[in-house]
Amino acid sequence: MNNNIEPILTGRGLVKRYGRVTALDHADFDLYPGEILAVIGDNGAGKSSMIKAVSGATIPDEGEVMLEGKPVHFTSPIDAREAGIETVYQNLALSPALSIADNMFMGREVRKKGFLGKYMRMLDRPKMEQIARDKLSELGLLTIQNINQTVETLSGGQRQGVAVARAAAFGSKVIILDEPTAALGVKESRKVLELISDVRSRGIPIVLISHNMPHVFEVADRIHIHRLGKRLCVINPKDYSMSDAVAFMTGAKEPT
Amino acid sequence: MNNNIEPILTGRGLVKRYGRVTALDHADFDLYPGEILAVIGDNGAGKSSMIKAVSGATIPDEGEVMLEGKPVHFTSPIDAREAGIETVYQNLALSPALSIADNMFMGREVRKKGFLGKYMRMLDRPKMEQIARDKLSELGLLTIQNINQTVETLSGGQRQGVAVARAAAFGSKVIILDEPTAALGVKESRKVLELISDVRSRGIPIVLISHNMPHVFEVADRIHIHRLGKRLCVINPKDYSMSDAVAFMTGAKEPT
Amino acid sequence: MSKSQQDFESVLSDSATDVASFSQKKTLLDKIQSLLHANPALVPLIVLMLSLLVFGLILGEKFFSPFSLTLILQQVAIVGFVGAAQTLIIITAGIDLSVGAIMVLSSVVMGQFTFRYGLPVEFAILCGLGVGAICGFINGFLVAVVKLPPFIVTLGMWQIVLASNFLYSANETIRSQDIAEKAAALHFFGEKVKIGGAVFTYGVIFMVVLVLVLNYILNHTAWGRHVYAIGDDSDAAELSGVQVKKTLISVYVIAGLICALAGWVLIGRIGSVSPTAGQFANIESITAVVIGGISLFGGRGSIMGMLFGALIVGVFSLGLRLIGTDPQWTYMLIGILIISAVAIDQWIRRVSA
Amino acid sequence: MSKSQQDFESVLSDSATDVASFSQKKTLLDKIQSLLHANPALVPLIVLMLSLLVFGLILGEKFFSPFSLTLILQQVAIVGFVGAAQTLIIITAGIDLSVGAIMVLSSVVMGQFTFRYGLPVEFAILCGLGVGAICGFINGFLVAVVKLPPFIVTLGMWQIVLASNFLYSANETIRSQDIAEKAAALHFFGEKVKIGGAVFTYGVIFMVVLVLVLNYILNHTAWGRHVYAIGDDSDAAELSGVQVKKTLISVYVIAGLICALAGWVLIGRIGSVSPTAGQFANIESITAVVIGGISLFGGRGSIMGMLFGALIVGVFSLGLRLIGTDPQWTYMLIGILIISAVAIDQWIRRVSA
Amino acid sequence: EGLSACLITKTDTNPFFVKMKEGAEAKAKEMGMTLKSYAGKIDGDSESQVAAIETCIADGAKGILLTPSDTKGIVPAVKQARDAGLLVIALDTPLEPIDAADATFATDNFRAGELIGQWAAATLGDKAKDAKIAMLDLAVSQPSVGVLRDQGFLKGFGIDLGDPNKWGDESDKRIVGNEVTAGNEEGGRKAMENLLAKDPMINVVYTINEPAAAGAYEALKALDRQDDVLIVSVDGGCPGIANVKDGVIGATSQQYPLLMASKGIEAIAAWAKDKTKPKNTEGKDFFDTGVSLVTDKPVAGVESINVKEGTERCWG
Ligand SMILES: Nc1ncnc2c1ncn2[C@@H]1O[C@H](COP(=O)(O)OP(=O)(O)OP(=O)(O)O)[C@@H](O)[C@H]1O
Ligand SMILES: Nc1ncnc2c1ncn2[C@@H]1O[C@H](COP(=O)(O)OP(=O)(O)OP(=O)(O)O)[C@@H](O)[C@H]1O
Ligand SMILES: O[C@@H]1[C@H](O)[C@H](O)CO[C@H]1O
Ligand SMILES: [Mg+2]
Ligand SMILES: [Mg+2]
Repeated sequence: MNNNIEPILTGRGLVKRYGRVTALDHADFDLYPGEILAVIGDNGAGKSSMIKAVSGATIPDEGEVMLEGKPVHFTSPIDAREAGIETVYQNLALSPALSIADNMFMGREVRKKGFLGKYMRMLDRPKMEQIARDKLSELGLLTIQNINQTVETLSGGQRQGVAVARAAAFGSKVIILDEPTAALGVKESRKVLELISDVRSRGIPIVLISHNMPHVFEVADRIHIHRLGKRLCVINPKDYSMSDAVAFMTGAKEPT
Repeated sequence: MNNNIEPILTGRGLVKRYGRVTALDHADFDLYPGEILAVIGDNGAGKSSMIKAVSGATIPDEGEVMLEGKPVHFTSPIDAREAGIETVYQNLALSPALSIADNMFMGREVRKKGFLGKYMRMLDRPKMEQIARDKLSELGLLTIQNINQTVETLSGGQRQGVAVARAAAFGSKVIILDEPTAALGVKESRKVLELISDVRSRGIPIVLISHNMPHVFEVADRIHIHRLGKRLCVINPKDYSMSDAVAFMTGAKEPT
Repeated sequence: MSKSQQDFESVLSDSATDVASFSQKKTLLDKIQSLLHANPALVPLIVLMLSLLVFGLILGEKFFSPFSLTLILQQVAIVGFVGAAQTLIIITAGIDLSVGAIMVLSSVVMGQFTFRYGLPVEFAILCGLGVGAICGFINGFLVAVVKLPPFIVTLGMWQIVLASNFLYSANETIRSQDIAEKAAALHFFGEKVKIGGAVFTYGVIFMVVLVLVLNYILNHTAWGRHVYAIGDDSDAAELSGVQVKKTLISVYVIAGLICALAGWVLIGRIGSVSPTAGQFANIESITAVVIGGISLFGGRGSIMGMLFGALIVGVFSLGLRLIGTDPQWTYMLIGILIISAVAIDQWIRRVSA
Repeated sequence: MSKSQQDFESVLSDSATDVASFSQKKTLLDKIQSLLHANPALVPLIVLMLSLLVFGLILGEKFFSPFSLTLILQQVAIVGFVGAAQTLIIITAGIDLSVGAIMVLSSVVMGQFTFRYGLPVEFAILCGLGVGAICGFINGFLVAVVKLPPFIVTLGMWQIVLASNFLYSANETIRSQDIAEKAAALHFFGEKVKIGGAVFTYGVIFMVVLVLVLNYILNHTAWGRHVYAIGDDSDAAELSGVQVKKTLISVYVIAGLICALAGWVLIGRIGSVSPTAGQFANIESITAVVIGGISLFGGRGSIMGMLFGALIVGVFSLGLRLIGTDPQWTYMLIGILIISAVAIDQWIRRVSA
Repeated sequence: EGLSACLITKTDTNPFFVKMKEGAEAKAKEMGMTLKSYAGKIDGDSESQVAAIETCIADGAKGILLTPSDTKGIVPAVKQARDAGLLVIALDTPLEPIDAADATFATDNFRAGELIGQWAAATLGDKAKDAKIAMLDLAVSQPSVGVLRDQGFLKGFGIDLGDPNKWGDESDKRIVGNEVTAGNEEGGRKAMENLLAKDPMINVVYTINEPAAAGAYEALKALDRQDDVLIVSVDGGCPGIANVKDGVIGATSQQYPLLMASKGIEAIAAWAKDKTKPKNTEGKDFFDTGVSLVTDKPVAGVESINVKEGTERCWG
């Protein structure tokens, strides 16, 4: 879509090596405002590595990341978050022994007003719990009985929901989801897809990594095809079939 | 299928509680010779718990497991393996720091012939490596350069392949696969589905847990629908549509 | 933007919303189990009360006197301090074998800076605290930045700091009387408040206050939650926005500082500055932490538990001494207590809240 | 059985088969790194050679004599034994703080059974070995079956076994002269083979043989591979068919047995049976393991590395003693060595083989 | 001319041994010898001492001065050294048997205890018969120094010893209890506290050495009992004598580690020259380096020196 407007998040010539493996080999990346960009590719193609490089979870060996046209140098996920980029990593990144509320506000805790908050740095638990409850019920994904339940007591699907809800609640500029439905059932996957559409309708662009072609073709505005550590091409799902996409990403066909 | 012949693996009234959660609530289970039985259900429905109970990975609180009509009491996965049941668990169960060959033969190592093997209990490394190589190339799933590579150096898809190959290589009576394609790409998933058909054509029945309805309807002979800790119904994919299956498993419709 | 969803999903709008059933029957044991699960410091508290009771019954007034009971507090004060430092580290899934060495080196620095170089005692104390913080920083740097396992880092630092201590102090003890005369501030934590037969030293009072403050910080501030999150899963914490390196280093620095404070308190307790003190502080503090129900895997447990754990050991030690058993029986009992404590803890964990 | 696959998959038959590219440029450093990665015992071996060389250059003949070099072996024999036990446990991702206590209790049992009860010395030795195995079994049972953390189990057992040792022995040393006279078998491992100036005790020879045998077992038998697999990921090992409980218990029992053997060797080395011996065996064995490049997280490392690690410490200790430095400098150096060893190890690990 | 000797102490952290080492070094320098010093990690660490003896043999030393941690256990290593032609002299703590060493230069530890026992009994006078005595010993392993001083004290005080080879088996009601201190301040304080909890009316405290005495004093001070309790000790280190002066310790038996060390060095030099071995003190099976009771409150019938004199002769 809109090729005449500026991309919001850009990666250029990203390189990342792990020992002798080159996970990213001069990869490029562009996300435009308001769009859902799907990223697809074989296992080990380097999708997660790219996402980590643009969200500060790893520092690329080479290459440049730009947010709204300005170069940024994230050295931790916190930097990226502060810049408005929220990521749900493939491995979730929740602390099992902490409560749902604690997890949702990790790193951006809300303090009490006045003396207690300012000098005693006391957390405003009731407020955080209230917000967490609102966000989760807004999401409709969860039938969680107690917001103070520890995450380890949740099922895989529920955990996934908490992670997605956290990103949706706090992402102001970009939301990145790395295989958010991989372990989910049919019903739960559907909820996540609905959530993605919701978020996009709030005007926030989303990056969705997925191996599920029907899902990708259902929600994506553009599809970034990753192969052997780099961006092979970007296609419009209206112009190409799933077969084409799969053929490109597996090397069965060359994009023209 | 064949309702007049005896099931090969049966579970009756299986109960498993974790603290206050009842993961299995008097679940039943039947696998018939030569068939592919798909098990579907929401996240947390108790599919993995059931599989663990019939394969010795957990001991059910109540209920009975029968293999070829005879009650069995597996107290560890080893018991089940010795009885010919191979399982690929949802969390893979490979040892990252050990080699592919070591992993494939874990717990059933081959010893050298003669004195060295008998009294020195020396492993026959070359032989195990040879077999592992054969199995993996038979599978065609892997382009592994070195059979002595450690598993931690493999991508997620490659690891999945090793686990499936191990089960396929050694399963003599039953092979159970718990979401073998969840993290796999399109190409890799296809390889696994092909492998499943291959194995079945050797006459070995397979249990396949999956959230991917098209896959399930493609390969399954019967579909076991699990809901709220028990078997809700078993359907024949030829008689029902995917919509029906999804409606049953999510509680949108009652099976008749 | 509803493009075609796969058709089998159309039925989802009717799907049920009930969740997996929970079995309702709860035996008394189940209830106890979940109560204890929710309050990790409760078990050590109960054990503490029981042991007080038992020794009280056996020994009567000799044990159940204000004097004896506050004596236990005094004997436990140092372990309480060092145990507080140890707790912070263990909650991050670390372990600190160098706590005792840091404590002693700090106390030696406080003493020698005053007596060898004639510096003002307040400044010498600050230097001692600084040395503790620096040792903590080195530990923290090696753990958080170089990413070495805490066990090994602190095993190495233990030897290094202890050797520095002996080399620097030249094994000289500074006498209590000289301190009282020229540098009374070093004895500050030895000052006492008497209420009837009960004797509270400032060291004891300060130790209890420190534990309460840390308890507040760990539970009611963002930093505290981050410390738990790091111990729980440090990669997850990093990805969800915790500044893992900074927080970890701060934990080790604070722990070093607390050990240095313990060094100051130590001077108050033994009167003199002795480079040979505190040899078992690492094992004793780990013991208190473990008996207090804090998980060595990190992320779980309450610092109050550590205090109760230290007190349990104190009660047993004094109680058994008063009964007059061979001190070896005390060690054996503490060994059994350690194993039982985790066994009980393990049982409690088995509940899903 | 090809029912309809989703149509977009039809193209897969043409898909490429190449794998992710590997960057080909390899610096010399990269090569060294991967060489060391493939041979975990190489680093400690190199450090050992270098330290021998350096001390040889400084001290000349005094150090580089057959007598001195074999003396190092003798001084390292006990640590080598206990370190072998420690290695087995650490490879399973455990740790054993009770090794020294088990060693001493076993030696005391061997001595007291002979002298106090007048049992035949061979039988007493068997009893001593039995006691070691039983202690190991208790550790193993608590770790494998009750599923308590090894650190805590062995921390508790350390205290329990040591206290039993003192209570049972009544702190009595059995004198060397008495042993030589009435129970010479207890001195078996102290017997010497002299070749020129070189002095090998049976204990030294046996220690080297034990390490070689264990090295074989760990690398070339199924049991050995299972031990590594358990340390790597014990849940995975269980699910892939390793009898985790049995194997773990067997590891602890064998470790206990080796410690008991070490107790026998200890009698040969120090001549007498002393209940206060071996106080530092746990720390020293862990140090040897760590310097030997064995991961405290389990699953990685070679028992040969442990032997080199122990020898490195032995070389440094003797070398520095011969130079006449203050012993505290030795401790400091060992501390630095420990931290450096893991730092190097960490660097080597960073390569993907 | 290139003669070398070894000094092996129990630890290198106890001031007693630190001073002993300084004395030996000074004497060695004076005589043109090189001295290398070794020590155990803690009191009771015999293996380090064995390793040190072996090092001395490898080093070609002429002789070894040893304060053994494990008096019976180390005998084989000593024998090995003597077989290799080294002169081995036990300092401070005799080996068991005492003739396992070529010579022993030590305080008569039993006598040291006896002096403070007699002084305490005489100071209490009539009250001695219902004294309440705390015994602060060294270690549960009952090393010979500790037993000798403890039993000497009890004998001097007029208490029946039971087996004189071990402490703790006495039945006299005046003894409140025995506690161990590891010979340092921390242990001294805790041991004293435990005994005070047992019986707050304790009025005589025997301590194994002066650091333990200093710790005990702190415990008494916490109860404001410091002025009505008699503390006696052994050592005569300068901080200890200062404590006698300050009234912390009532009396202490002073020993002379520097003398032990310098005599030892001289003996090794003599041995290296012409294989002469040192002689024992008349009527004793060791060379007695002497002991003096130091107190400013002398009592009739017990010979003592005052603090001033004690300070002149103190060692660190
Ligand atoms: N931390 C790491 N250490 C070593 N190698 C890594 C690491 N992370 C990724 N790799 C390697 O980099 C390559 C790309 O991995 P990446 O996870 O980015 O792939 P992906 O496209 O996300 O695959 P998938 O679809 O399986 O998630 C793989 O070969 C992988 O093994
Ligand atoms: N080890 C365990 N401890 C506590 N609860 C558990 C454990 N294993 C499973 N459960 C709980 O049992 C229920 C059933 O889990 P199970 O893993 O069998 O579901 P599933 O059908 O396999 O789900 P999914 O599709 O997400 O894999 C869940 O509520 C889960 O949280
Ligand atoms: O004689 C010495 C000193 O008294 C020292 O204080 C403790 O150890 C003893 O051996
Ligand atoms: Mg990925
Ligand atoms: Mg499952």
